[in-house]
Amino acid sequence: MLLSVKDLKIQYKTRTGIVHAVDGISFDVPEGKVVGIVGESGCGKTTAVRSLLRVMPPVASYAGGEIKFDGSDILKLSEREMNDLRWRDIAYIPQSAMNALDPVWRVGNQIIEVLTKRGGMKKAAAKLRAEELFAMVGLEKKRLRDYPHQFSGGMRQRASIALALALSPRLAIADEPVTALDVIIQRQVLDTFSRLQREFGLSVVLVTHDISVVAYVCDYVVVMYAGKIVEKGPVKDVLTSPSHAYTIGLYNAFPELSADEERELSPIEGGPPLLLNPPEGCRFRERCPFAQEICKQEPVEVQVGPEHFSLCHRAHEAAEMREQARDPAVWRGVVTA
Amino acid sequence: MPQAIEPMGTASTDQTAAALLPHLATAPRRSGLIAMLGRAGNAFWRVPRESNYAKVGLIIYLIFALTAIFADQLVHYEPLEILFADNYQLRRNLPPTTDHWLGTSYSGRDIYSQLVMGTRSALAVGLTAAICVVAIGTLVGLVAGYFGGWIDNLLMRLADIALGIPFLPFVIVLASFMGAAQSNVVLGIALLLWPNSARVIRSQVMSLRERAFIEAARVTGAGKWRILFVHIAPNVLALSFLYTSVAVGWAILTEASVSFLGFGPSDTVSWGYMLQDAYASQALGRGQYNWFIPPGLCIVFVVMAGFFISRGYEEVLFPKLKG
Amino acid sequence: MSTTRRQFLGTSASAALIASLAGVPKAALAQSVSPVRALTLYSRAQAANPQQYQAAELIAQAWGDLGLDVTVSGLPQNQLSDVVWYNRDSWDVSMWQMVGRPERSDPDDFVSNLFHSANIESGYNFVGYSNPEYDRVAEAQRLVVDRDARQALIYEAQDIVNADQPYVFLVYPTKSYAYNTAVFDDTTLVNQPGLGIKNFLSFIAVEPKGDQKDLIMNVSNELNAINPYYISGAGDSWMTELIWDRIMRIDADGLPTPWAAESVTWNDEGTLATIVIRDDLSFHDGMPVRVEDMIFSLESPQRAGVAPMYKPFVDPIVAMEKLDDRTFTVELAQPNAAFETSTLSKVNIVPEHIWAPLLDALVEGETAESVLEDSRVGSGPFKFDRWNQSEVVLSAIPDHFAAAKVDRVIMRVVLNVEASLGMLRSGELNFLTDYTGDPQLLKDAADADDSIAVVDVTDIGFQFLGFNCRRAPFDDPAVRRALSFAINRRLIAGAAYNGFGRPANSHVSPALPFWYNAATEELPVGIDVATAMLEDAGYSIVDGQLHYPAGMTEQY
Amino acid sequence: MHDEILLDVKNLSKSFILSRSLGDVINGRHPQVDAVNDINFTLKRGETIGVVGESGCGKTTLGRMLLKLIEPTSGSIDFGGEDISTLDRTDELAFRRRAQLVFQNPFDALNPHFTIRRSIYEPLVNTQVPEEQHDQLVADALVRVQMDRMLHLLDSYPHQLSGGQLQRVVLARALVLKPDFIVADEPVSMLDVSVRAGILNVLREVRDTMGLAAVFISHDLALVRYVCERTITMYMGSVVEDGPTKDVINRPLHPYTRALVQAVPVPNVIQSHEPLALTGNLPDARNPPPGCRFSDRCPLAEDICRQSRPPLRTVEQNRRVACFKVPEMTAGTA
Amino acid sequence: MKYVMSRLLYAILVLWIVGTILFFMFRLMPGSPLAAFIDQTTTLEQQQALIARFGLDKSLFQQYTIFLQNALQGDLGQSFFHRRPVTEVVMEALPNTVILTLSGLVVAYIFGVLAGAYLAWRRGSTVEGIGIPLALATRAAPEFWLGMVMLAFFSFYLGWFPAGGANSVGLEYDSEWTRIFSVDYLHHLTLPVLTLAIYLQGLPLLLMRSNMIEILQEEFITMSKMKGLGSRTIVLNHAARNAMLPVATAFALGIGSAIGGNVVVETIFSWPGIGRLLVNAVSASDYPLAQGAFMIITAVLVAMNFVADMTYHLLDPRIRHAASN
Repeated sequence: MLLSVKDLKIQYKTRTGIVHAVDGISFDVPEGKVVGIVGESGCGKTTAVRSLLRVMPPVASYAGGEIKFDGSDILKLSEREMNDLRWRDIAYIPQSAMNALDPVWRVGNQIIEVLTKRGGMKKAAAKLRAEELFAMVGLEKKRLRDYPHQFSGGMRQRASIALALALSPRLAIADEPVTALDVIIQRQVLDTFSRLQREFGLSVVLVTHDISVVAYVCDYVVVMYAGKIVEKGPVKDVLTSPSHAYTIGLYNAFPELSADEERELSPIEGGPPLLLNPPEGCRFRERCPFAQEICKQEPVEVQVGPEHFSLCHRAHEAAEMREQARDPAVWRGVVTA
Repeated sequence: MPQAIEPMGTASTDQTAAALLPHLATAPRRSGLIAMLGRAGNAFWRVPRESNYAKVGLIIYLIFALTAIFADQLVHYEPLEILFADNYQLRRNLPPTTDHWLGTSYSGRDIYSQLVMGTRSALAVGLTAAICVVAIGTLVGLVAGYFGGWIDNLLMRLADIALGIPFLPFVIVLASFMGAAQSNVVLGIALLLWPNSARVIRSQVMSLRERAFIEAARVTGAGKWRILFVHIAPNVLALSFLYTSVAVGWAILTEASVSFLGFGPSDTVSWGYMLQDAYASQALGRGQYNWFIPPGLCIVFVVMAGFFISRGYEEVLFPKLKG
Repeated sequence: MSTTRRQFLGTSASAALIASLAGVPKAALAQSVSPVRALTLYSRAQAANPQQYQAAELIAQAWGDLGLDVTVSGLPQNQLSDVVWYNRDSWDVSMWQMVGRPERSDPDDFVSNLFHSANIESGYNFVGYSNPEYDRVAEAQRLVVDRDARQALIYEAQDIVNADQPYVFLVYPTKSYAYNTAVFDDTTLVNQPGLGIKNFLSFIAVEPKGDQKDLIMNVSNELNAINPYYISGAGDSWMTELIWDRIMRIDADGLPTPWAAESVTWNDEGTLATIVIRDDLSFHDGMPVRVEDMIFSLESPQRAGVAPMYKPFVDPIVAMEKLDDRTFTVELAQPNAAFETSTLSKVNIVPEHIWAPLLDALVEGETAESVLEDSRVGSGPFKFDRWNQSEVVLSAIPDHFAAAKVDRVIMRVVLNVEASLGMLRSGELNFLTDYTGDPQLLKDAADADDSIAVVDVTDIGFQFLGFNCRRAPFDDPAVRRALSFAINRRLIAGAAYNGFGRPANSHVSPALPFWYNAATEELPVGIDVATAMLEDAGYSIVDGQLHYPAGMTEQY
Repeated sequence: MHDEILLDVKNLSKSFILSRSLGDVINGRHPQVDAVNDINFTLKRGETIGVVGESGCGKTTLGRMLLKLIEPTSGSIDFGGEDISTLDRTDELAFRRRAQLVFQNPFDALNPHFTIRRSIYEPLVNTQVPEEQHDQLVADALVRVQMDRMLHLLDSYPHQLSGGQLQRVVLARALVLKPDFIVADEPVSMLDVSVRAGILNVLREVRDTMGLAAVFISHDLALVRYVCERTITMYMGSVVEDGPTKDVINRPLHPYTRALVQAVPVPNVIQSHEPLALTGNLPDARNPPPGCRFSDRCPLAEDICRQSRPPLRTVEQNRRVACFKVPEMTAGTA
Repeated sequence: MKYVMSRLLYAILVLWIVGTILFFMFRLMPGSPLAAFIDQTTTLEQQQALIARFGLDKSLFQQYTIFLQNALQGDLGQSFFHRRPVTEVVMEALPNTVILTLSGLVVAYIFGVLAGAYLAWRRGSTVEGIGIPLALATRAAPEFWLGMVMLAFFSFYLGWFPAGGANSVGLEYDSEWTRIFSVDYLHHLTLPVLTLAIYLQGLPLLLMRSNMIEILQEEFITMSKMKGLGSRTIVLNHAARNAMLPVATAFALGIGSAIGGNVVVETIFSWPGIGRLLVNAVSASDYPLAQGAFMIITAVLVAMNFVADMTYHLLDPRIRHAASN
């Protein structure tokens, strides 16, 4: 296992109290595989993946757990060792490359900076390498001389991918890499990304809120809700037989181009709970049409298939729930608050 | 011309809607303006609670305001009265005593009384000038930012011109042209300082203008003046307030500088006047720190209080805004 | 006319007395008399002249006790001139000053000009004082060549002014000068009446003790020109005096004595002077000083529009004639007692070869005042070296007949009075020639530092308050006297001038001891005296406000 | 549903003039961008049209023009038989009452200084609806957007609400005037997936119950399919395809529409993805390719495509397309 | 480019308008314009002659057109007081002012930028708790008062520095350059520069600090951390470089506004600069000179506003490209 996260907890100190943004998550990333992390905004997925690089806002802190990368615990490394590991082993592809690239540096120079400062290359060699990288992601080399604002959104994401691949890392963390893009561009970037992932044998943690992106590029999926992992497993298993009410709900809320025309979409009413003071028991309970008395107790992870786990008290009834969930009426009127 | 809209809904929805009616009728429906003022008031009081800067600034202002209000009770002498000893000698250059807390000036005047009375003119000049500056700035910013086009062009070129005029020299020339009066200093400040707030408010308005809720107002039929003053203006009020608190400082500094250079009125005691008097009367050489340090410190405190307040409000209300 | 006035005043005064005896309440009386309007007392702005402003405030306070409502208004110089000097009819009372200049060491300038009725329209008599008796005396003293006879006339002029009080004289300022005793031998300094140690004679006589052979003095104003045809301010005239010689110069006793001339002799009528010039004089460019240069110097200002400032000085001349290479005559229309002081000691001797072409080249409307003549060639004991914005440097001419003992004279512009004092202390200045600050501080500095010596001198000029004698109630000498007597001059001297001024009551300063009439000093002073005088003149103070005698009303 | 034409768009164009660079001045160029280029279509009462295309294709500009928020450069828009460009203030108010907008970003669409209540009442005040009707109309609107159980939110301020709640408020505000027509500009793109469906369902319901005509702007065909009967595809300011949604999605005629359909990701691992039959990026709008604007990315492009612009032609009943290559394609797939 | 031209055009327009406003203001000032140098003894005819000489007998409009024509040729008239061409008088004072302002600004900005960056780095520390109020206090302190305190202490009390002027008495220099680069000049320059710098450093300090803090929170800085770049590289190459942009602009703007604001510092320290010239000219009603000095200050201000604009455009690629598009 290249990366193995165990019971990771991250807290935010705020004016009003401590927020448990990430509350004991565990997942693995096998060599050469793409693991998708899906969830609504604010569920802690970005915090979780940024913590893999030990880059967090000042108010955030680790509150437990371990992050094993290639056998060593990232949380125990010195800053120097960590810096050595960063980008050489774990690279990052940001959501908005517009903000992630230094606006006053030419894009090429930002790639060269990494190659020289971190990769120990000579400037001339770095330049050639940058051109190579640009070619790989489908950008013209003359674009190296441009500033980030001169790029279109798709080009910027491509540049970010080039930047991430500069030192041939083993793991890439991609945080919503195509969210801001139009469908066609999104698809093109994803295609490029997948191709390079395979070529490099890269392991990837890909954060997204879009199940279809997961379906398109991931091998494994981790579903997060309110700071916890509610379901995880191979993409095929999770998407064909979702075993947590939340996953089922997400699936039913998602409009599909090819699905049965008259099928009514079902929203999950309400919003995720405030992490400052989350409800006891299952955190999805208040929005869940299948919630029962037992759900007020803390759920435990249940294995529902090979490598497939669910954090639902009623995981064993998943097939039934999936059936019932097809009726939009089930989803209506859950929330009264 | 009010125009009625035909209700048209399905029977079932009508029923539910009818059930809502009493809730709508009984729910508190504060008039927009009061609600808005209430909200602005909340923000006003919220900031000092959240920011120490604002708190300190407001306390300093409060102290000076109280001093100005009760100045008559606080002073022992007329600030411009020339004081004599029994032997017809001036009570000049006295060190601080119980009778003259800060001593007396070269011309035999009580420095403490001048300092206290100076608070009045400082606040008067500061506040009137700041209000003029920000009122002009806000109005220009609103109009230029919202209407754009040639109006914007015209107003911004005016702003360029105003910014192209050296500020202090202009106020000096104006004071000597229109006569040495604090009102002329205020006029000079108002004429030249508005572009700063106008520019910021304009850009704020321009970004607000592109905001969806302004488009929403348009698409729901609001007229342009209504959009400008009901929808946009409240959003820049806090910014105006911010500029007011800074402008108070600039105005006081400017008045002091003008007075110091001898272009201020000689019949109104202000801190700048005191410093000018001290400088011209060689207080520096005489080492009369009791004379020229206190007025300077007062200026520093009042101006700094303005900076503190604006800083506090900026921190709390516009964390992203750059100074 | 004055008789009728006095009778009239007498009647109204007795009317008031009768009324009060009859038990008529004063308020009832007030109905028949009208109050004196509120007055504005003009002064220089406090910043520009704090002493004057303060004196004005003290006066306003004192007059308040007489029932006058007086506001002090401090104005910048130009605005004050505008109100008082150029619009002579519209003001009531104003502070003013007359400054001492070397040529004023003859009393003629003040005696003839200040109060002569011919000057009411646009001349020096801006207060509009008119007294035929005074005019007669003022004219007469000019024509009397005999000094004692002239002295009697000058005394009489002072008595008339003292009686009529067109001005409230306040003080003859005491000027303080300081120098560095470590640098200069103080026995060599010349103290001239009215001018003190800062004078031409001092500058050439003072002997340096050690290596510092530069005389470094200060001036507190910017200079605008150093031009022999122009007087712009105090500072540049000190320089012109050193660069350009004059036919005569004022000696230490205050009286003119031949300088560039070997002799100046007059005919018996006092209308023709024969002047023999020295033979050892040359201009700084090496050209000798000829009789022609002298005549040119006296004649050229007479030309229309050449030197407006010098024209009055040379106006008395009707003819000049060169007798030989060293002798020429100057003829006056009538005897002129002040001619030596204000003309022969005043007019700069300029090189004709430089200035004649320049004057010929003047175009219509231009004067010599505006000609920038950079070489500034004169024949004086110092020649001009350079002038940048902050200092003027002159260097001594060793072979001048009155060669200076110092090598250079440097005049430094120091606008800040505190800085000038600091520079004196630090030795950057060794001759404090222009000190406008607190004299006490200078004294303290001298006490603290052995090498600083201070010399005080009473000025020829004086500080005063002018009444606009054209306007009621100041057209009434009784009112002027009363208001004047209400002012305690000792208080003013002490409080406004910090004790550095001598109480004044005449337009001839005690700095000119021969001409000064000491009898004028006896003045009754006090609010009681003033109140009594006003009531005698028929005025009344009702409810704290001064009222005119019955029947008189304001026309303003 | 209805046959009456509500909206008739004729030759509608909008170009934005850009500031000139020095090069432009020297070459005498007046750079401009044709955001919308000669668009014609009609909208029947109660009909919902989806407008799809990538960002920058002009769909937002089109929507704003339909609501008289942007003045067209040329062409006309008739609404209920009247040209909306010539409305006076009274008529404009009447038009505003009938045509409303639902915004993309609910976090930005409400005045932060207004309470929710005030925002919902605001259109009634602005368009001078008699006051006695206000409560009734608001009640109706609240019911329609299923906010009748969230009355306590009325006195909150926007920052206190979640995105889904805000978008319902925005919908309520648009519906409170009981308009005949709304433009919904990407109404769910800023929302979390879990709440999107709620908004889409409201839109579907008001379409059905109020007989509302709508233009639904989106880049996501899946959403359009869920709400709209008819779909228009736009590319660089022009309509390239127009037809019933079902047909357009199942059998796209224009190669660009086809790429769009292919690009829509599927939340489904079973269904395989077709490779994308398209290359390159969007060309610079200031220098569009000559001929067919899509020619430089089109896998089918031939010389003619690069030389002249294909007109929008009716090729089947209810279907129009702007492509020279279409007849062959229809022959192939029909 | 078009932008540059239009800014330039506006700059000229501003100068023209300022000139016009000034012209009329000075002409309409109360008090005889000639009072400053007409001695009280001058006769009415002499006054008339002077009035004619300065063209004051012509109609306002004629005077105005003459003024404009001359101004276009760089002739700002004759100073009443100095009786020399205004341009000459002003140009003599200008180098002193420019040197004072530039030195003050450079000192202030070097200090301010470093201190600002340091405070940003030490965010939340005690240093910051003291540093920021102190910076605000120096900005709130009137320049002339700072100068007074400096004078009282360093000059009058300690006697370390001269009390005023630009050069010691009687020294002669071969050229303006040797004068300016003399130790003596530096000695005189120190206190005014220090005063100016203390007053001016607050702006760059606060600006730098807030920019740095904002930039340090930017995603691209986080990215740099993720790249494993050293904190020095991050702060210097990325944060500081971005944060400097507005500071550089402020510097150029500062030259303009400080030259106008130097009036008081120059007065306090008797610095023979253009500000003091202006104050003296205004007090003396020497309006050709006051007008000239004002115009020159305006020209500098407008030019610096222009430079500031350009700097920003040159330094920030985002704006650079936006402008050319």
